[in-house]
Amino acid sequence: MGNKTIVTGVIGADVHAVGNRIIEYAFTQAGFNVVNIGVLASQEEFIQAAIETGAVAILVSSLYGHGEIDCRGLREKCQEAGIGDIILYAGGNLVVGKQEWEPVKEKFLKMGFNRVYPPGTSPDEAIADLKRDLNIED
Amino acid sequence: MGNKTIVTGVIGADVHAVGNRIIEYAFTQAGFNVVNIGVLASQEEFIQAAIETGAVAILVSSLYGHGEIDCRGLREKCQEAGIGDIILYAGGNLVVGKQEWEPVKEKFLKMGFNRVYPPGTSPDEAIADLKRDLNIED
Amino acid sequence: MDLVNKKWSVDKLMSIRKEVLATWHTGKDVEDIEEGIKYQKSLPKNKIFAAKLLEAKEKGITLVQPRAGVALVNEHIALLQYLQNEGGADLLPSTIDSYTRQNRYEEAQKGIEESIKSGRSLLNGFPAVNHGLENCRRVVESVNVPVQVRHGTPDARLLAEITLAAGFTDYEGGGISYNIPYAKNVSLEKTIYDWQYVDRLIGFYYENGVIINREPFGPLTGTLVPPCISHAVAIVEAILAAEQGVHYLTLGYGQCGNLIQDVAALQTLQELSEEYLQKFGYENRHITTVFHQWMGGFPQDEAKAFGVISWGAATATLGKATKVIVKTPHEAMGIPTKEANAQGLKATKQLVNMLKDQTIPLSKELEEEKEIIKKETRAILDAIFKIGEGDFAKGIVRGFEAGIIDIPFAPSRYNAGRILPARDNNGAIRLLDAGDLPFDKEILEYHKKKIQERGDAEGREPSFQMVIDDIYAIGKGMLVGRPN
Amino acid sequence: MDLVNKKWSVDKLMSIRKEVLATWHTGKDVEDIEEGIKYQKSLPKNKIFAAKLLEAKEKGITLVQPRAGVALVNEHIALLQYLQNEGGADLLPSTIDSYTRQNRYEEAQKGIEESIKSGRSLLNGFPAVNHGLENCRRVVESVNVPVQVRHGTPDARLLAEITLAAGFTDYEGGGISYNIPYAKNVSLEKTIYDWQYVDRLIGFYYENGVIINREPFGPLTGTLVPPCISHAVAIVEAILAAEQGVHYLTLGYGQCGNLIQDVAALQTLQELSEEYLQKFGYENRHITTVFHQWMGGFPQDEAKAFGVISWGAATATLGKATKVIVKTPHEAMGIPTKEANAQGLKATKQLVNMLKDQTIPLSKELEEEKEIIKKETRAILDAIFKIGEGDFAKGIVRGFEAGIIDIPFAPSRYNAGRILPARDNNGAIRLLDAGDLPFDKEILEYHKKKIQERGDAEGREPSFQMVIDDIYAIGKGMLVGRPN
Repeated sequence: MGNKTIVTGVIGADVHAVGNRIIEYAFTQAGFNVVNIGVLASQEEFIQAAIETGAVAILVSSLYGHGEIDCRGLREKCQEAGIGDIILYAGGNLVVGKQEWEPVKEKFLKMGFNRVYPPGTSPDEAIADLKRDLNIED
Repeated sequence: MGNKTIVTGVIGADVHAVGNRIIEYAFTQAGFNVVNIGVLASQEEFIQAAIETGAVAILVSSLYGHGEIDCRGLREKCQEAGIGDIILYAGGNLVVGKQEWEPVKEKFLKMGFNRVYPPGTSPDEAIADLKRDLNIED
Repeated sequence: MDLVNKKWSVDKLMSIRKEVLATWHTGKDVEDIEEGIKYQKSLPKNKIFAAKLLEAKEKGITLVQPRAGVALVNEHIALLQYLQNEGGADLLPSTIDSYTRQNRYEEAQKGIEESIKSGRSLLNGFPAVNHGLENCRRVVESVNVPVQVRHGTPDARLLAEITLAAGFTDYEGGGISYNIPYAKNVSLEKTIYDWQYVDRLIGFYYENGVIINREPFGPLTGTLVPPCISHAVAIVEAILAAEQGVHYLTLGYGQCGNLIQDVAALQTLQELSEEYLQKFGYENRHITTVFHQWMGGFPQDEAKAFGVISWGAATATLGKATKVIVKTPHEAMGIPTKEANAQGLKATKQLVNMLKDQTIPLSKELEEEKEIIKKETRAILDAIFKIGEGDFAKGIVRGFEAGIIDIPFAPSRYNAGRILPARDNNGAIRLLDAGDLPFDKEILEYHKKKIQERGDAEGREPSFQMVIDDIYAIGKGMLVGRPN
Repeated sequence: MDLVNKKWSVDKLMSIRKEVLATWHTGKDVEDIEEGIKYQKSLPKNKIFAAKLLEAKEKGITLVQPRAGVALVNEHIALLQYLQNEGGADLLPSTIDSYTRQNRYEEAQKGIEESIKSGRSLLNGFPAVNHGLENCRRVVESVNVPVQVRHGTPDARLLAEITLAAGFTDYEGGGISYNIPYAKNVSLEKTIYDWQYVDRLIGFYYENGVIINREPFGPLTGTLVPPCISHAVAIVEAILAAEQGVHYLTLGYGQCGNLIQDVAALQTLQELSEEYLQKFGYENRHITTVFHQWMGGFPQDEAKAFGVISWGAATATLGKATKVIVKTPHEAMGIPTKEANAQGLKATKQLVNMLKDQTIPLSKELEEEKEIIKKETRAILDAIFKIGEGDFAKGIVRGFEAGIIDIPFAPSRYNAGRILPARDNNGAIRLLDAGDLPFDKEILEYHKKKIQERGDAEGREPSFQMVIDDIYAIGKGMLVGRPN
């Protein structure tokens, strides 16, 4: 049984706390050690928390539509900070207004995220994916 | 105290009975002898009822917007039937759709109606007018 | 004719049937009644109105149904598909045009031809008789939910023959509810007799394994109708239908606007109808209810109209109506566009979904309201039974003559028109003048007290002015017409 | 700072006042507080918020109020006039932009300049501080109804100084309700202290004959907030305000969606707040209530949005809220056009008028709901009082630390975030996990039973999945998130 510490938070100038609480609760219930840095979190705060706690994954939420701008460069900053291989997930209302999902997903994968989730995804799905990515058995 | 018999009805292919019942009740309460020929009434039915009962006034209602067509020629028909001097009132939604009231009123006065009432008029107003036109004291 | 509430023989049905089918040329396509029965039996369960209604009743949910009909078949199908797919209608109608309602098929034909020429519907509904069997079947086959015939036809026999053979599984109307509020000079004997035909036809289908649901028209004149009046008419029509072999009935009620009275009315409609059908020996009958959103005048403004529609949707759901008939934000302007029709459905559906887990709990006030509606309705029904010497068909004809059943503001000269309804201080509909309704002193005192309470609150003596004010109130967005 | 719930001296107010007015240049225009008082006294009665609210409360009617604010003065005035004349708003707001809420007046200034250049509002509200005294007076003078400041500002002292001197007669917010749901790192001591200033300022106006109404922000995070939580916060803020001399208060509650719970919440909010103000010696206080239409996610579809708006309007009216804050059919899309804003008002007004003569009668269920809300709220308030050693200011700070008051889904790190709300089988909000709320066994058992009922109905064990389902349910038009 490996390291199950993960960092989660809502990036940028976003104060939407509901989904953030759901993620914290669901991942904790699933056996993860969740470091929740809450809303209004900067890229630097995510990385610092991951380094301090030795986390294996960062889960970024964005609900207010500016996720693309807020997430850009996160993988590169992780590399500079020496945690270039950390697992990065993103999910929520990542772009302004209604858009096709596939191009949005492609954009975030290219930005270096390992997985990307559309609005309305159940935390269960991300939990199952993370367990798979970390080779954790149920 | 003179003759207080009046004929009322809804002219044309109109089945709106609510206002018709209100008029019958209100004029009866006010001491008139109301001959109500109901909905779906033709010009001929109005005139025949007036002759048969020796009525002093005919009150024509129209709620479905075709009042102008339905009422045209009523005064002339009354003259032909020998009751050319009978008092004629008209009221209701007399024309299709929203229109300025004054031109509508002028049109009906020119057609030989003694008084014309817009939608939403209280029966009290017509009762007071009719008493005045018939020189009836309260 | 000697009108009695007695089940027709199949011979009588079949003998009159020949005359009925001969009244328009499309009648000959349905001559073989077995073929219609066979077609009905081939329908999948999702097209069977009664099945969907009973499932909803069991689940405690409320289904939504629009009104809709246009002149041409393809356009009518497109309209229904839109209301199903975009509006989310659980049940669909085919609203029939006015010419067909008057059996004026020649004029309906002209309407069809002119609609083809002009490229828009010149009829205010779907002329099912003229289109005939195969076209009607195309309508049924083009959607995934049950379809009902909604009309207003005093003599609806040929229409029933064609639409039932075509796979419509619900039929609105009745000998009272499609006469007194819709006609002036047609006798009740005639319309009740003609509706015995329709009910017997549905009974015949039932005996051959086909379930057609029947729905008496609940709201009547739609203007200040006290629940006891519409309940009495609905239950008499249910009894007349049940006698002819109808087993599945949806009884209707039009929103009055006071929540407690509306919920009490929906609950008592279910309870009383079951009680009376059982009492008179009609076993194994299945009753569901339909709530009609506000049938009175509507605001011109669409936002305000949405408010009225939504309140009807909420009341239907809280009162656990099996289905709700939906108005549209264009109600004040006439026939709605398909978009406006779907909007009414969507607003309604939103509330039906949001409120499906809630009811109005029993309170002293709700109990009192239910009790008074039951007392009044029983008084009327029992008096009708008595005056008919034990026959509801004779009783309802004599009852209207005597004014012991009396529909406010009805155009028919077969209606006494002596009762006067007005709202009480909470907006519930009471009687300012009970006319010749067979009410005991206690009931009459109750109404008097309720109207007096309002008079006291308004500082005026109860009078006909209140009735006038209540009718005018609606145009001002109010329920109770208060003096200024 | 040593935070205590004790009325500030005028000297303390005036000494801090100098610093506050110096934080932006428009502060100097209101230095002469007597001039502001004189201006307030010159206002006609129809501009006085408290007077209009108390009149409505006495008549038993519900007033309607929109949210609205744009960057420039003339455009803001045109917007308010439109909502007054076309929408029929009884009360008007000036919703303040996000920069002003963060006291970032430089950025608000840029927003104003760019809005002038681009010809459209680039701010999401009205930057009242930047526009200053005279411009704010132009707003008040351009309409015929009272105007309230609505915002979300943790440090709202300068905003209060300018808008009150300018004739706004109602002020929303509070040291708890504008902190915990809106901020992450701002301490409660700081915001409560800053709001003591605002309340003391209003107290000073009162001592000089001017009535300013105060409205704590009721809905908090707007997501599954149990009534006891928002009631406890509202009553603590009312006590803190009353201590500083505030005499007129409107306490708020955000629609949960279950009619009985919402009506019980509105009634108990009035009853409990009067009880606690009296108990702690605040005499001659006047409490009215505000009901917020659905604060959760809205349907994208406008017809469905009208359904949600209308249900909020109906609930507010049946629950006898003094006023209702109105949503718009554009809610899901962001800031509404003025037309959409007026549409929300019109739909709401239609129902407020139609239902004004009705209430929800007392039933066993309503009584039970009221009792449980009262028990829970008293338990929280009494524990706060105790942990504060008899001081509500100290108590609320320590209470949040200890989790004996805990707001679900709040972003602030000063909030424990240990409770988990979920809907019961009828859609009422209960607690799946009561965290450290100071509830006795009886209350805890009640919640457990209610959640278990739902679990039984859904055939699953109560779990966090229910919370998730309830939050997702709203997007599907449902209130209770059922498993498929």
